[in-house]
Amino acid sequence: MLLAQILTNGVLLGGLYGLMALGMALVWGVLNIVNLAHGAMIMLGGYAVYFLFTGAGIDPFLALPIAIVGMFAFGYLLQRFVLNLIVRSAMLNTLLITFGLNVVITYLAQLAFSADFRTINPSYAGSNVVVGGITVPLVNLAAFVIALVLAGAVWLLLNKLALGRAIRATAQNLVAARLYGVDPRQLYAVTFGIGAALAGAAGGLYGTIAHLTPYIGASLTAKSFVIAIIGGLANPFGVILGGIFVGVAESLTALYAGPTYSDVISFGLLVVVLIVRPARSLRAA
Amino acid sequence: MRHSITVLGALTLLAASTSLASAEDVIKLGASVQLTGPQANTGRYYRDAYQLMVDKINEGGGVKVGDTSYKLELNVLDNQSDVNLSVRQYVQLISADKVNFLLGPFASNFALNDSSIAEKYQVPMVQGGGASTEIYTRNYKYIFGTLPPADDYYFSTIEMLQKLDPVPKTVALVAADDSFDVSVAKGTREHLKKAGMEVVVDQSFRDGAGEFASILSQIKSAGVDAILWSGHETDALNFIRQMKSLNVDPKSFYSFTVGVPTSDFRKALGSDANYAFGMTSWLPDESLKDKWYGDAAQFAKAYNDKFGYQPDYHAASGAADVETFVYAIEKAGSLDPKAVRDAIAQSDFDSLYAHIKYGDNGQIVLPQIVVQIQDGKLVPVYTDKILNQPQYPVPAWGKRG
Amino acid sequence: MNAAADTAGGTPILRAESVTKRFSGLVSVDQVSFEMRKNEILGLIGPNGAGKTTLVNMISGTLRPNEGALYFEGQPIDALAPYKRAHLGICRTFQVMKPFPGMSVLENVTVGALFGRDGGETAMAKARESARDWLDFTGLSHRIDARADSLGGPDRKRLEFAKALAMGPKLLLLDEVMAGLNSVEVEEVIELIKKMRERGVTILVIEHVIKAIRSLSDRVLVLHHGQKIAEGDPAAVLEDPQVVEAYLGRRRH
Amino acid sequence: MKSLPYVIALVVVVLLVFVPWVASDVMMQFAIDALLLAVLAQAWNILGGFTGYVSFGNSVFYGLGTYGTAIAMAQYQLPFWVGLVLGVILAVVCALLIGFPILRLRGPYFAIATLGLSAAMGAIVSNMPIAGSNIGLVLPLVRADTMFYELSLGLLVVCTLTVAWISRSRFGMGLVAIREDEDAAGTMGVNTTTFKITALVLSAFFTALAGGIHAYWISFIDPASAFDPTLNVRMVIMAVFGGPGTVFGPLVGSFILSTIYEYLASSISTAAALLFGLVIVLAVIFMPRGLANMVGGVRAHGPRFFLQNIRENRL
Repeated sequence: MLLAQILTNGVLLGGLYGLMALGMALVWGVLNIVNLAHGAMIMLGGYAVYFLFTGAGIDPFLALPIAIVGMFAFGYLLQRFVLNLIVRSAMLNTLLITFGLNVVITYLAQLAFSADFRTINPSYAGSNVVVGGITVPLVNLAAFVIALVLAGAVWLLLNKLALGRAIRATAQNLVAARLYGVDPRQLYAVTFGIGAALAGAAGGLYGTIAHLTPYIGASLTAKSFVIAIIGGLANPFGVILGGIFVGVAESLTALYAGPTYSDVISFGLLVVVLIVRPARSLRAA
Repeated sequence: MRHSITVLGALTLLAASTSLASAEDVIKLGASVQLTGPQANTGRYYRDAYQLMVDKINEGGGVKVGDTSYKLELNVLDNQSDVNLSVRQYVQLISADKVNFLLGPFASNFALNDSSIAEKYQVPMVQGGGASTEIYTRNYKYIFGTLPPADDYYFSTIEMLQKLDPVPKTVALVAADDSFDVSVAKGTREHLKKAGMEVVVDQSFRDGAGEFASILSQIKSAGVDAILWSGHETDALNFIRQMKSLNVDPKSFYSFTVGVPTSDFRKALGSDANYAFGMTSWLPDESLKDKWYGDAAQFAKAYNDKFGYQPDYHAASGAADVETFVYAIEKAGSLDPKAVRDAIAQSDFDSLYAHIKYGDNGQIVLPQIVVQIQDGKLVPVYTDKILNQPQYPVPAWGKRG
Repeated sequence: MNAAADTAGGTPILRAESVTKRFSGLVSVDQVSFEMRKNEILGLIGPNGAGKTTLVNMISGTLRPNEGALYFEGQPIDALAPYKRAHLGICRTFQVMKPFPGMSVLENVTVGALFGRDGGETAMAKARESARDWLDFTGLSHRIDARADSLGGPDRKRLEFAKALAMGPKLLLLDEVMAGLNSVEVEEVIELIKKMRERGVTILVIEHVIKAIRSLSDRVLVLHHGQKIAEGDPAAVLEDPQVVEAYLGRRRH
Repeated sequence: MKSLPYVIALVVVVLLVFVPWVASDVMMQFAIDALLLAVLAQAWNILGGFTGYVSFGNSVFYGLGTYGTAIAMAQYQLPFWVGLVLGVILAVVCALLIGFPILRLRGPYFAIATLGLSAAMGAIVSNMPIAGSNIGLVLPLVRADTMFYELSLGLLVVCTLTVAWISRSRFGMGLVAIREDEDAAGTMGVNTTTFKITALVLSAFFTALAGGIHAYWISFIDPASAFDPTLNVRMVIMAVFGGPGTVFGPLVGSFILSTIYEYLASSISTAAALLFGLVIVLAVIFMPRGLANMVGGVRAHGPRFFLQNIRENRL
């Protein structure tokens, strides 16, 4: 029973992890930008929902779409007017510039929101249902479902819409995008915007489950990075699956080896996965 | 390579800009505090408490050394929650800004590093931000502290539990893996053993991980009577939220080393904070008499009026650090670091924080006051006797109003 | 041709014994056996996807065969890493030209001289010297300081040759070096290959330009669907109906 | 003409040797920190700059150097130099052990694996009593900033000379060939495995020494500070800012960033982080190939160089 409970915890949490990583994987896969400010954007999304909830009294789950739109605009502008200036330079530069952006966003967030801890705490925040002896937190369940829905939406977008095909073509080849009659500058900005929007959604859900400070970004970036790698950059559901994998691995190590080892095990596992499956690049020749 | 010459130029500029001549009738206190970065939330208590206390003392005529009276001047730098930077800033405070004495940063690991600088330069540091025993076991002579030892944080709580009905028999001990919380856990284990309570779940977690579902599930399946938790505030926040969402109900009691006394914590959790036990070395109580503020309650009011948030023990401890210097300087009758250091060691006075008297190792010994959040209010329940009736046993999550 | 003289004696420089390579079920190279004699030019032809490049990859060591064995100067080489094969004197060009983009032309060729046969030249100065010589030889000395990725098509091929030659190869594997060149440039390359052979190098040429194969090769080997379907004198092989079928059959699409 | 930077460097080094006799304590404190950071950036450069393998695992070597010194000095009362040697041995052995498996990974896969190692190492050390577990180790306190300064300076000089040698050696050509195209390098006879591992070991060697010196100087270490991943990010940032794969780039890059950071932190204190972030953003936009490239570029093209960069790299 304990094991079942812990697996449930891991899977539910993993869904949210996957959503966090989804935006990063999309931006990375399509634009070849490893966005170190991704966690900071998750943080911004969290604050957006927080203020919509506490300030305007909008239910967090209704505030989520608003935050998504807002973060899309933010991401769009950031890519259009800043990141587009450097996208063709070395990949390390994307690390560098997004690191800088992370510092700037985090600082401005502290200025605007103060370092106070916040939680998005609607009346139903801690409620749960018990199914066959297993406690299922409702908000986590909702987050999990939303993660799946958004992953599905991204999948539909990429595979069924002309815009999505253009985005995928861009991932292969910049010139190809022009064949779809889309201005690549727009396309890049839209893609980054979608990445930011997904981060925003993840942030809003994260705030209802955990806590917000301007500084939560760094560790969330690291987590997203790992999951994006494990899940692969191509398929949205793969990323969610990667999140679940990490979530479950963390929960199980916390149970069997003690939580202090969870990093050792989850990263150790990751290293083993990477080495055993010496990825695509070795086939390049 | 031409650029390293520019660097040298910039360095000289830097050195020139930071070395200001010190005026004669001023005593400079210096501190490097977390004003930005992950620890800024608690760091601000120190900056604000130092400032408030210094202003008040200056209003009251400053510090008298022999016939001259000195004004206090405060120099607070922002270490951006970066330990290496804070070490450099303390060197800067001592050698370039020529401060006379040092106030501390927040957090044990900062205090551990920064106190080495105080010791190296033999400038007394009184700090109210680090409680880890390690700070005081190095035989340093120039470091004093106003937070009580980490090992004893749960002492009064366990004493209280034995007087309640029913007395908890099984306990889950959950502690972060940083030096402070490891000390707390170690001390708590011993106190529990003496009290005859059995630790059935003993888990440490990665500091800042924020993820407790596995531990909580274990606690739930072990069915413990009480949870004793030690860590940092954000983790405490997450722990409570996850307790609720996973329906984890210890039979009678759960308590946290941090968080419960701070207003920010109660604000973030709302009604979910109710029933949580915690501890503080200080409460804004009228019984704590003070030379400058009259008593702790008036200090708390002045603090809240000026900064817009409630002080907690961090702030009071910081204020007491400033007072320590004033008493010691006046007693030593000089600004000589060695003389003042010796006078600090002899400190024996009442402050808004507590009665200040340092042990041989430089650390103060204070009982922790057990507190509980009852209907959104912080209520002191126990020191060495019951102060207010605790809401005990704690009701299950499902049975709250 | 002096090929006949050399083929007469000694062990073959390269021998492939029933080499097979599969990619997730798909057979790319199927039971191919052949030999190369010292100093001959062997033309390797076949339609796209016939497994030519895979075969070259197995000889140069970037891929390992699933079955069969490869021998270089009588020694088995299948267990050797690519760099060790380079040290033995096996050297290749890539179908997609692969200069080191961030390096200058001279540096590119210097790498070849530094690491080629027998581990290459250890002294930087000497390696540079020999790199210059090879750039002269391939007619690229006017672009010596240019960044490799700034070169145009024909110059890139020259660079690729210079790199390969600087390694001091015994066996040179040329993977479609003429693709995308106009007929004048093709002529130049043919001359270059002939010059190399005069220096004692054994050469395997993968090529679609049949004219070039005809004028260069001592012998021709044809792959189709991974299998060897013909081998021998160029004129005879190129008229083999099976070859024409395979080749033209594909070409008609 | 080519030796000019080296002449200037020599003069600067000679001048720097005498800094402790004129500098204030604050400057010494800053200088030691900056020198050690420069060593870290330069050591990272050996692997990251030359082979293109972006390591986030150098903090592992730093931490091992730190702990080697601390364990020797705090637990066994051995002299400082023994500690340094112990730290170096630990780091080099670690580099050899992890090198074989993880250097088979390419690009981001390598980066993530190294990131994982540094996270894991911190957790492992926190559970080792000999390393002081989570609490850390306290080293004997000495007030010998001049010694620490000269040691750090010496280490930086040796490290930079090593990089200078690499940049003009067969070894270095092999490394760069690996960076530019690893498969092609292999078929051209570069023993890629040996070369990469040698680069990793060299990188580990210097990183561990810097860690050891820092440990004794700061006199207290714990897992969080020894295996700090942000330190690794800083190594990367400094090297990339200066110009990876060059001899002086990482050095100059780290000095300039350290100076800016320090200046901002001590003068305008609270907005320091903000400006630091902006500097990095602007630097990437206007000089994407690093400082080293900018120096040449501005000399050749004047201010147009910056616009040219934008034109080249924007969409």
